[in-house]
Amino acid sequence: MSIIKATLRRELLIAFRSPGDIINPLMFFVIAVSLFPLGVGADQAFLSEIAPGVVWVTALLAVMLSMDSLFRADYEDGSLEQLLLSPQPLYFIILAKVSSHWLVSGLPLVILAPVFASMLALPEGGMFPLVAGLLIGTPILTLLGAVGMALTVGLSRSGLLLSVLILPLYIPVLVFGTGIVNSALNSIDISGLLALLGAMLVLALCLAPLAIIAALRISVSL
Amino acid sequence: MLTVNNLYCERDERVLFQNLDFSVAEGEAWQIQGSNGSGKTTLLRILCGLNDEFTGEILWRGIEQRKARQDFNREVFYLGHAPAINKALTAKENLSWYCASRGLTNTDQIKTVLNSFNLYGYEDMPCYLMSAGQQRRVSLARMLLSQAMLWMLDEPFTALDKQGVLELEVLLSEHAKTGGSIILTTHHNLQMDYPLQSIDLDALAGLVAA
Amino acid sequence: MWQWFFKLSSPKWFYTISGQLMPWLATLTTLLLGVGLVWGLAFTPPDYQMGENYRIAYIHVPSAAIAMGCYYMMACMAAAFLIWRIKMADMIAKACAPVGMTFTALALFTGSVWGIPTWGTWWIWDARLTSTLIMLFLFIGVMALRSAYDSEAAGAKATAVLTLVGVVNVPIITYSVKWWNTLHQGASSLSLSNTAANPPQIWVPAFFVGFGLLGFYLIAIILRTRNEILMRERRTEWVDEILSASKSKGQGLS
Amino acid sequence: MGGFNSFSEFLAMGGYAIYVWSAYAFFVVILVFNIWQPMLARKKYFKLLLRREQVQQERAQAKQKREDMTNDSTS
Repeated sequence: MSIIKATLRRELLIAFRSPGDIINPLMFFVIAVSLFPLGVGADQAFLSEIAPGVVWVTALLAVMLSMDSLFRADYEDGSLEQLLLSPQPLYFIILAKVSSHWLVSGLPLVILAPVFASMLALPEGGMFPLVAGLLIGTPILTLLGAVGMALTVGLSRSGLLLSVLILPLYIPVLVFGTGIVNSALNSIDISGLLALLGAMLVLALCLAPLAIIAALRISVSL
Repeated sequence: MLTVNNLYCERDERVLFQNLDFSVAEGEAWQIQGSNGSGKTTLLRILCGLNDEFTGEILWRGIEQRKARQDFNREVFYLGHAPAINKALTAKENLSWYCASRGLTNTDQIKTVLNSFNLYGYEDMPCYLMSAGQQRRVSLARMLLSQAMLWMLDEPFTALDKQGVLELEVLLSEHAKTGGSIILTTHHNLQMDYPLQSIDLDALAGLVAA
Repeated sequence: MWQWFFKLSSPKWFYTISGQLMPWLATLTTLLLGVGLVWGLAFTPPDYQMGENYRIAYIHVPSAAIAMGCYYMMACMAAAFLIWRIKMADMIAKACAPVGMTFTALALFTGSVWGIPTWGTWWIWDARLTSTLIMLFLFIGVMALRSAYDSEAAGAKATAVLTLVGVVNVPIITYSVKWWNTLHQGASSLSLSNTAANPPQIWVPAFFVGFGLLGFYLIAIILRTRNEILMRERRTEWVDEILSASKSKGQGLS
Repeated sequence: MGGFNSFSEFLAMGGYAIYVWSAYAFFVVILVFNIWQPMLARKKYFKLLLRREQVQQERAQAKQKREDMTNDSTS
């Protein structure tokens, strides 16, 4: 459908014209991960033990922090109103918007994660499960974050509120994401867990856009 | 086309309007009048479906507006206070997404329409480099591209210079003459060669019963 | 059936009926709680494993269950509000959040106090305690969102959407925490250790406390909902009558 | 039935007194809070409405007085 293509094109163009929105969450991820060894010490054995958790938690926070650029500009310049008045199926427009946001904020994290995981001495065997988990998990985080962002975009003081709303909902993804890595390191089969995470992604893909649309309608009516 | 029955809306202990009935037919131009804060913008947003804090009935071609959402959105154009222009994008990029969002493939028209709004040469200019008046004209260009029957315009004359105001007035009467309809709010003294009907919100206001 | 449904959605009807129901509910709740607590605290034999400490479970288990139920109730109300635009449902949902939060806090507190002699520490990442903690976060989020909105109507709708998103997540969260707990081989869960091993004298009082607490929960919800009705319907004639009646009586609490 | 042989034994809770009683104390706090808070809110709300009515009456009276005075001066 042409509206999906057009929306992807528009969002990616905007993202590449204001690269700060792409780079800042990445920089946050990079710096926050580097803080951990400084805080807990450089003991390789200990670092390798906490590596999956550290990478996942910082990736999760980075995704959440990147959400602000998803609807903020559109809300402020009125594009959101025009979007909601579009005769095209909103579900797909929103899906395209969120997907393009993931492409510029989530995907770079997935690509960068192995570098930082190996800096934290994550054993070789944990690398694929980490990346696979992030690849399936970060879109869920983006979708849920988009719901929270849509709910708070109309409010003037929304930064911390977003984290209060969204972080509890991120818990299952975190649990299974790190669980996948730890299971693999204990040589437990992870295909079932990946499938579970995949099922959660499908559920989020089906339901989150509906919640986002409802939330945007509320925010625009303010 | 658009029929409003017994519309009622209140805000902050104040009735903005009550028992509001009117019907906009093809080829009619309506102006919503009222003092500042009388709810002109609220009424327009209710009519176009952005605000649902009201009671009463809004019918689009006989069907309730909420149920006829897709048809309604296709045939209605809404211009709000905000320009709905992304400043990082060029005029052409903004408008081509707009066309796609309305399911239109008339992208070759974008250039012609921009020219008719005196934006020749600005197609590929990022919008942050344009003046407020030029940005406004990009927003207004959507009006022609939308192929909508009913135009709902909230203060369309802001930020336009004298020439722009004149051109917009001509555009509005042309739209009405060719069977289109218009509902607008404005503080500007309209000089249109077309009969204008009006809704006075000040007369419909009141205090909420204690 | 539908008539009943629409009656229930009328604030006036709710206010009148709940006012009539209140004395009965209060009496029943006091009786149940009184009997259950005295029985449970004083007249049951000690647990064969945990000694007298298990008596905390009489209040911990029902409060945790009610907190969970409260979230589901809030979600049902949110759905009713979004789908049928029943304002009454939103008022009840609004009342649910603080009540549910206090019950969650109660479950958490009693759980961790129970844990001190059992685990040697007040907090342990036990599956049930952890999911109760997350439940607390969800309630806080719902309340924070509502209070962040200036507009009552918009805040109500936004909260309803968030509640529904949360309720889809609750089972997933519970399941994930349980799974996570087994992965990390956490401590045994907090409950009446083994109902079958204990004589009925131990768990019969639990029913009394449980139903008593349920009654109390309903009272707390009704009290808050009634306040909300008086505030939102203040311009209707019947509320005006109630208000002026209470004025003539001085400080009426009827 | 099991239970306790004396009241002091009941209070001691087999050495778990501090845990059991603090849990029940918090339980009572929560119960009281859930009743007391809405009651207080209701009282406050009624007071506020009463105050509003008083203000309205005072203002109406003041207005009346002013009008009377202007009427007196013109007549």
